[in-house]
Amino acid sequence: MEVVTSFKPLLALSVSAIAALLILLTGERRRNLREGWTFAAALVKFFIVVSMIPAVLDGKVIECSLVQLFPGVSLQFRVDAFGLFFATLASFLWMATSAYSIGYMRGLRSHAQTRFFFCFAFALHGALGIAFAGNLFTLFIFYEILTVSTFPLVAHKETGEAISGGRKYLAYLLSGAALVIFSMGVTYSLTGTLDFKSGGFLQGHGSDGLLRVLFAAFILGFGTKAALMPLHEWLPTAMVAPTPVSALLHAVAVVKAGVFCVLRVILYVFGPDLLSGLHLGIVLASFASLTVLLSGMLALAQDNLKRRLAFSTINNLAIIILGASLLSPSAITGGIFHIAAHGFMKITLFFAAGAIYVKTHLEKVSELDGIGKSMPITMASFAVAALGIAGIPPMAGFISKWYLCLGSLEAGQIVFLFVLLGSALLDIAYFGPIIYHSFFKKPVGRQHCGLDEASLWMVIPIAACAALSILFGIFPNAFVHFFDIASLVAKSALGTN
Amino acid sequence: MEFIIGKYNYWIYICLMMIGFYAMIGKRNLVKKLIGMNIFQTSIILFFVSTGSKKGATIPIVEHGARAVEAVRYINPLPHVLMLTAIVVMVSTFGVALALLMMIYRRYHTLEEDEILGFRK
Amino acid sequence: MINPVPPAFIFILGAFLVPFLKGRPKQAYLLLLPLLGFIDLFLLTMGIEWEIRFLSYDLVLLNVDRLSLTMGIIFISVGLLAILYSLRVKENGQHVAALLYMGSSLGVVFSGDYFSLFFFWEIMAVASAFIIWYRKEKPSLDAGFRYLLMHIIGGGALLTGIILKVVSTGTIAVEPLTAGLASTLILVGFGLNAAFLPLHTWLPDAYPEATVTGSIFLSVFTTKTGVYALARSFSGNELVAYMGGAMALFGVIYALLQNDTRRLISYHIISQVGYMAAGIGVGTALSINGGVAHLANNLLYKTLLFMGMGSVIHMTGKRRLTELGGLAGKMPITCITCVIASLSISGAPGFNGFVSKGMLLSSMAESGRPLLEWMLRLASVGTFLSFTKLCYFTFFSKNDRIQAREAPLNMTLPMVTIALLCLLTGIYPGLLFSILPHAPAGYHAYTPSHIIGVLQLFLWAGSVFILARGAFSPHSWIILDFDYFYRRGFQWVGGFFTGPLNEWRLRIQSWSSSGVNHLALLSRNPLGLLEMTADGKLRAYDENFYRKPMGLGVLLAILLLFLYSLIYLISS
Amino acid sequence: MIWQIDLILLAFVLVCALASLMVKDLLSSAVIFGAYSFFMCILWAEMGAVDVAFTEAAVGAGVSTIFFIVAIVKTTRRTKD
Amino acid sequence: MTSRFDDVIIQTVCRILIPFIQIFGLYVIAHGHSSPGGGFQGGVILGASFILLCLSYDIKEMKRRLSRKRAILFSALGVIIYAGIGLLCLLLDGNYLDYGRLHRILPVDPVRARSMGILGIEIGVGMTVMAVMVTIFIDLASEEEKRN
Amino acid sequence: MISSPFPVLIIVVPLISAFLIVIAGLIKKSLCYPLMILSLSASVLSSLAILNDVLSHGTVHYRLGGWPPPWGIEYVIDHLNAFVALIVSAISLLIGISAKRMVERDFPGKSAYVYCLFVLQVTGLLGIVVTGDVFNLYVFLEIASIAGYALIAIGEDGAPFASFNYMIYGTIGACFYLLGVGYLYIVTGSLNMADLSKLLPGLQSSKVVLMAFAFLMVGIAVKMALFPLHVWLPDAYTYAPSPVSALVAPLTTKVGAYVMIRILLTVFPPSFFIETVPAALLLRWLGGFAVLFGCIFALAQTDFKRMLGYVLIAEIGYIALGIGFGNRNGLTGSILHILNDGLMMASLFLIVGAITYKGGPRKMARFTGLHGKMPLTMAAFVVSALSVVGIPPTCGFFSKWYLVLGGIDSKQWLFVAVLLASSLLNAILFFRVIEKAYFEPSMDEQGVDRKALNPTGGQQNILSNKVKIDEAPLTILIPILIMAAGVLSVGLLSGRIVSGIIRFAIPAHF
Amino acid sequence: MKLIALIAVSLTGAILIYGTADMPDWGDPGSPASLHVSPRYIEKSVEETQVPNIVTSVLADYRGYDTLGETTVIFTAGIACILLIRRFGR
Repeated sequence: MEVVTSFKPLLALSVSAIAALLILLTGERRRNLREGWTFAAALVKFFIVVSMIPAVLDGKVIECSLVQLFPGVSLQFRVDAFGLFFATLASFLWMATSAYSIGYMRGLRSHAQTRFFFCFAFALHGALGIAFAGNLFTLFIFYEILTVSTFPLVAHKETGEAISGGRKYLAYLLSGAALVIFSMGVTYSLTGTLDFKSGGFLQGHGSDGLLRVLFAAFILGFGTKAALMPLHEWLPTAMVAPTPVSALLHAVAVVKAGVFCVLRVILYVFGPDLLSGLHLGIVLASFASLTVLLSGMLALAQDNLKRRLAFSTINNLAIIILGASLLSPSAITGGIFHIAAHGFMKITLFFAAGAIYVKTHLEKVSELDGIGKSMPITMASFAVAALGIAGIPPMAGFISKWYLCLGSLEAGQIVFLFVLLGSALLDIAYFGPIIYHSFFKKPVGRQHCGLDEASLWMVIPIAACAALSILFGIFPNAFVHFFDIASLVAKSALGTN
Repeated sequence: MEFIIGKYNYWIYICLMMIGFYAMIGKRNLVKKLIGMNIFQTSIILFFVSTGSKKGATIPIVEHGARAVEAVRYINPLPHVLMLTAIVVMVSTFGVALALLMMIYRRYHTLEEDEILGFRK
Repeated sequence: MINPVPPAFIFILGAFLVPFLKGRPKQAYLLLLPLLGFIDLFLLTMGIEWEIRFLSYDLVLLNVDRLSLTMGIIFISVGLLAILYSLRVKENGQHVAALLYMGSSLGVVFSGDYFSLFFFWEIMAVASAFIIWYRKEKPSLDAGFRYLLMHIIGGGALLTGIILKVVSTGTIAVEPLTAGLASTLILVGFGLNAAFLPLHTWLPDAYPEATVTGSIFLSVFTTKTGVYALARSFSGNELVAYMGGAMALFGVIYALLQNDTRRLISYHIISQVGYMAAGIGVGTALSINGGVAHLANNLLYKTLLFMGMGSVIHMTGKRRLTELGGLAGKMPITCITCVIASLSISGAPGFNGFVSKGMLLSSMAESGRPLLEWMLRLASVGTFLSFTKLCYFTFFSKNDRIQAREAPLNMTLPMVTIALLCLLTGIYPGLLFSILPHAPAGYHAYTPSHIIGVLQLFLWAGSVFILARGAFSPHSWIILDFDYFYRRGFQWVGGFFTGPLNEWRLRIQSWSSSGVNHLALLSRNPLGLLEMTADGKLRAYDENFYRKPMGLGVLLAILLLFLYSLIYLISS
Repeated sequence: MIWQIDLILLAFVLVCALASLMVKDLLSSAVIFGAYSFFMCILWAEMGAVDVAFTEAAVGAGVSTIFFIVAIVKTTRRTKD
Repeated sequence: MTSRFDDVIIQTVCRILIPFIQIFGLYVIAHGHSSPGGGFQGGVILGASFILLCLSYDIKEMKRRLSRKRAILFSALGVIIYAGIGLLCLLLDGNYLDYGRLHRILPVDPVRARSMGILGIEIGVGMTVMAVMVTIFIDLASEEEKRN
Repeated sequence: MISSPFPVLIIVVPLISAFLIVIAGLIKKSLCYPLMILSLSASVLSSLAILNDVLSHGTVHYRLGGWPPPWGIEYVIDHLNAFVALIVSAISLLIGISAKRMVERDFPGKSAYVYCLFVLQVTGLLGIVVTGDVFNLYVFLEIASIAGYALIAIGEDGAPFASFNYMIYGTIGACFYLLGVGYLYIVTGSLNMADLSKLLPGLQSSKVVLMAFAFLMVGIAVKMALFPLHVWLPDAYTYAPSPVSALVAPLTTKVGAYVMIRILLTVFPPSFFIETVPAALLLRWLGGFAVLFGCIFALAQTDFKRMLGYVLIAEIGYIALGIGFGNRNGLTGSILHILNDGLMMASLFLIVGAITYKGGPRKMARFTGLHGKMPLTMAAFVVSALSVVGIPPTCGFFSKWYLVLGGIDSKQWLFVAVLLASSLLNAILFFRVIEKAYFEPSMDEQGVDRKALNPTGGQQNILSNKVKIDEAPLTILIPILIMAAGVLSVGLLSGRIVSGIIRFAIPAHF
Repeated sequence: MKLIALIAVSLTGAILIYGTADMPDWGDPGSPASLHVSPRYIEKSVEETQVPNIVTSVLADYRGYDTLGETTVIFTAGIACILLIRRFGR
């Protein structure tokens, strides 16, 4: 594998950090400039990230090593296919989110917007750092940056509920981080390195029992962020955050970062061979499937729209993990692709929920009857995304579902295929009523006076994301080669090329 | 017997030290505590000086005009030097402690620890 | 030279333009699309085209052979009529959904691999669900939801089957399947669309709930694609054959019991699909021809029936037989076309149903399946009976309370057209034979024995109806179908999810929250536990409480010294 | 260095130490503590540590006793133990 | 000790004694080389002489002789002398406090220079100790009586 | 033997300037502050020079008075020394810079003396660090302590009593140390660390050595406020004036920790405390308890400064824990934590100082809305707090990381768990404060429209009868910011620090 | 408290006394302390510093740095007392 040294990863990272500082310095008085920073940074970042795609598709790895942190581990950015995949997604969606959040925050006349945008940019910094991290330690650094910078976002409303939501968020994530430190320590003391390696580097170190415990610790640690089932509690609670934050939390940065980390651990730390040797893949897959089903069922019961979306997120994250833990090429491809697919679709859903909130201050599913009339574009996008989540073609969700199912058979585990299908069914079951109620049910006690869409700042990102989730379903390799990258990852992780 | 004669000096130092300690623990009066602290410090000096002593040797001042100076003939001067320093430190601490006591008295009008603690409550 | 595109694209892409048009141009545009489709069809050449590389698969979007071409022609032509019929509908969404629906079924028809087949299959399911929902009433919303769920389940089965097949054989090309888990699952998937027996419930549940125009589209595409898919993959499958027989009978029996006009027709769809399935299941050239011919015919007269009933509902607002009657005078065109359709479906000589049923029956006989043959014949009797019932109670029985006028031109025009087509194909079966997948090797529809047999049946059945008219008179019963169990199941499961399961979640959540809260409380003053007063309340932290006399610290120091020395002296 | 004298002096030292702690008047306590220092000083002189003894005489028995007394006069003589 | 001991005998005795005590103190400092004593002991004795002055007269008398400022100055100067000699050695290419190096500026041999250096620092120590003793005493003694 | 004079300049320059400050104070008060800053900068520069020497040439020896080692006093500066010396001098320079406004406002007439004692305190600490002689160490320990007692006692209301308390403990600690030295002297006859380390391996079974070890350990434990001998710490540091607590709190304890490492690693053979006597075990347990105890007590506090005091106890626990693990990673963590904790704690204490300087609250409940009033200070606070919690890339994380590694290497799972749990407790501690400061509107603004809450500060003219709190003066703010930046950059550079300095500070066979 | 103090003190005293067992006897000329470093002071003091009082020579020269520290301690104490007790500006 060819290694290219370049400062691009660093550049991409620093863009958002610099933007954050500029935002802070610009402050409340020059709002347009402040938001301009956000947007410009998002654009610049995206183009830097995209500019790395050709090289990575050629099988090269872009590296940028900064300082050595301790023997064998340095602050290193290493853009491989997987990292680039996540980075592309994150930076892409940041553009959408930044446009959207401008509309949202202004629409609600929110307080402390500077803090909001600052933390937002910083969270993206963290997410990209996670994506580009060349070793577990660097990854963890940015993981924590992400955690901390998201806390003010969750608690943004400054109400009691928001603050306690933020507390819960921190409590869960920091506990998880503690476990990660532990497992990272064990890994380091076993191997003396933390550099990611396709196919893992733990093979041949430590006893089976220790490795199993280690794996459990890793998964529990990163799993908190990925909201794996017994550790998911923070996520619905964190729904008190403003919607762009929820979108960020669920679609782009935080939980995806958790999943990304879990996948890194599975594919690049333990490696498929070791995991299947220890029979751990199947265990994780079982846990993930349990999460998939339970969260789907629970989503059905939620009346708060954002909370329902939250459970849906839990569901989909578990699907991604399930895919990776099946350890077969198609499943991994599908799982990774689902990171992007779900990203686009879920962000659409959240955006739509936010747009509804901004316009009508409605948050409950049962109150949304007939809203499709007044906000047709928003709700159409919602419908597209919701169906995509259920894996209906031509949305991007279908591609991932297909490959995940294929993968579960390749792994010889037909049970998980049924889990996936069951989850698709559940998806329909909890999104379907929203769709048809919003479009076809007559509003009760409330007059919708014609077309009443949110501001263009919000509608355009919504529609764009919905359109993209269709586009990526039809052309999975459009623009940024999501699918190719995903399959490249699977190939290299499984060592088939 | 040999053991006792050989070590009793050390034992006395231990006794003094324990007396000092006892004062510091058991006495409520800050001045008494201070006295205890001083006894404790002097006991250490006693210990050091004891380590320097040498049977059959004389004080560490070289006789005038002595040619070949044999180490056996003079008491080990090093502990003395150390203890001079220690005494100075002791007296310095003591001075500061008295200053502190006066400040405390200025504030609480008592030097009884329990009264001060009660006052603070 | 214009290269043909997959017809599906015309409709699917075309659908997205609809919202931007208004009034007449829109109507023209809507009619233009099927015409374009026709042109496209005529440009098609046999063979595989439009093979595109998608991810790791070679997708065939245009697999043209006689069967698919037949289906394409049928679909587009019926689609054209249906569009014509629904031209007055104002809501863009409905048009979009209908066009998507049409397009995706055409996609299914022309796809040469399972991947794209499934792709279109799912779009079809969702689009059709929207058509149902567009009636915008509570029952239709719920029914549509159930419909969608059923199809997702079916789609899931299909997907599983396809993936199993892909994994085991490595190819995704559509081809006849043999036994095995994969084929079973695919069969279940197709069968659900084709309303195989225990899986048929969505059909009578949803179709009557759709909009008037919507149910026409519905009746055209979903089941027929199912049949088509069966023909592609399962021709000659015994199970399919006998399932077809059973469906034919079952549908008829339930149809007889219905009160709702469109529900009655819906059950008939099951029955008719049963015929086709039987034909395909038998798998000889004749039977397949018969099946496909029946499919085409069925489309015609079933569409016609839905249109007829649709205009009745449209004009009167009533849908139950018990509420209808005496419309023959008020809506003559509708009445006549409906009668023609009824005759066609019953297989009266001279109407198209006669031809295809004849082909089916004789193929059964030829291949030596008397049981099947008799099942179909029996179903045929039922069909006749039920349509007699329908026509009688809708048009001819007395009902003075009803007010109605004839339907508008855009509705009657297609009805008349289709009625004429029914007659045309009935009288000149060659027209039909020319588009069949297999060359019709010397089959003659109008053999005397066949005609006589049919007439005998009719006579017998007709007399039964006249004699026992009372027994056939419509009732507003609730008729138990498998449906009941599914709904109960759904209800129970849904109730479980929203009830106990969620309660558990809430309970767990409240535990965790209270845990966190307690921790937060405790974290404010963890020492409160030590200072808990007698009444069990946490006291506020008081630093003086912990300020012990300094002697204690000294004591600690000396004790530590003691301990250290003790441990060291002992351990060394 | 005669161990008998040594022992007697040590006994004196111990007694003085205890006495200065037991006396219920701080001023007397300070004076006794001065005596303690003085005996200590003699003890060291007896052990041959003349410099230390000199210093202790000047500091312990002298200046610091004066400090002590001054401080006690300026504050209080009262003590509970 | 603001109150006066109006005792003529004590005052007279002290007045006579104090110069002797001070001379003795200086002697102890200077003669530390060959007999017990040195800067520290001498300093304490010097300090004690001032304290005696205070005890026999009053604190103002003492402050007249050795004001607070001057005491502080002395104490600082004493240490500066000490540290300065060390620094001087450093400047003369030696190690810190390497008095042997002083022979470069003193007209003596290195060994003798050491002795001279020791004397120098003893003087410094004496100054500091004296001044500090006086300072502490002044501060302890000039504390106002209990207020309020 | 003439060698570079830097080792001694580290000490002597501030020492002499301390005297000069007093004289300057008599002549012209305004000279004192520049003098102090100059001398502290000089010692920073000298420490840098020394560190450079050590890095390029290995251990630096300096014979004071030119006498060879066992007889004269020798400065032996190896990597550990040089490192700690730089930390101490640099942090004290920063604190020194910030002290100006606070001292001159709170002690207008006494500023010269405060500066003098301040410099003496630093000198004492530096002296402890650079010396290679156990008795010389005691002398400087006392300089530092006495200066510390005095500086603490001039604080607020309860300060003299707290200081007296501290003095009793401090004296016990110092005397125990001295006794330990005496015990060592009686069996070896030497006071030089290098010499002792040559002599001691042969005497390991001697009861005297064991007793000496016990005395030393307890003595140092008192000085570094290791649980359960920390009793003096919270009161003393709470009541001390802000600049003093910012100086004393982070550095004294750290220097104590340094002494412990020095004694355990250099004076005694390292195998002694791990194998011969179960000192490592005791340290582990005490450290573990200290961590938990400190965190739990810190949680109970309402006063921010007092809370920091308890956090400090916990941090000492970390260091003890790291030493107690007795392996390379654990020790690396401990030594790195000396730096990190010094920075963090200095920064935090200084931040409290800045807040109280502006008349702000010390009770955490009244921190509401502070972020709007002192944005930069609070930003620095967040950085330092995150570092205490152990969030990368702040430096606090890295030392914790090494400690965890050490625990894992020695298979002490219980203590690894304690370490991890403590960082959670710390998170509760500090996020509580952050929440207050950032997410709750301040008391006097609660009635005011949210929009008026301007997060960038600057233009807040909310009507209030209270003291208007805004950003502290630059002399305070800049050191705070420098330290916050340090917290971040040290974190990122920790690899360099460990591989370039600390690696050599630990005996090779670990 | 006093009782506990007494017990603790006597226990510690006992163990300390036990700890003295390995010490060289009091006044033993052969103890390490007398043999290792100090002989040089005694033997070379006059020769190297021309100071007959060995204590002075060690104090002010061999270990002169300690004495500098000691003097600083004194100075510190002085300043401390001034700072603590003296009232300024009243």
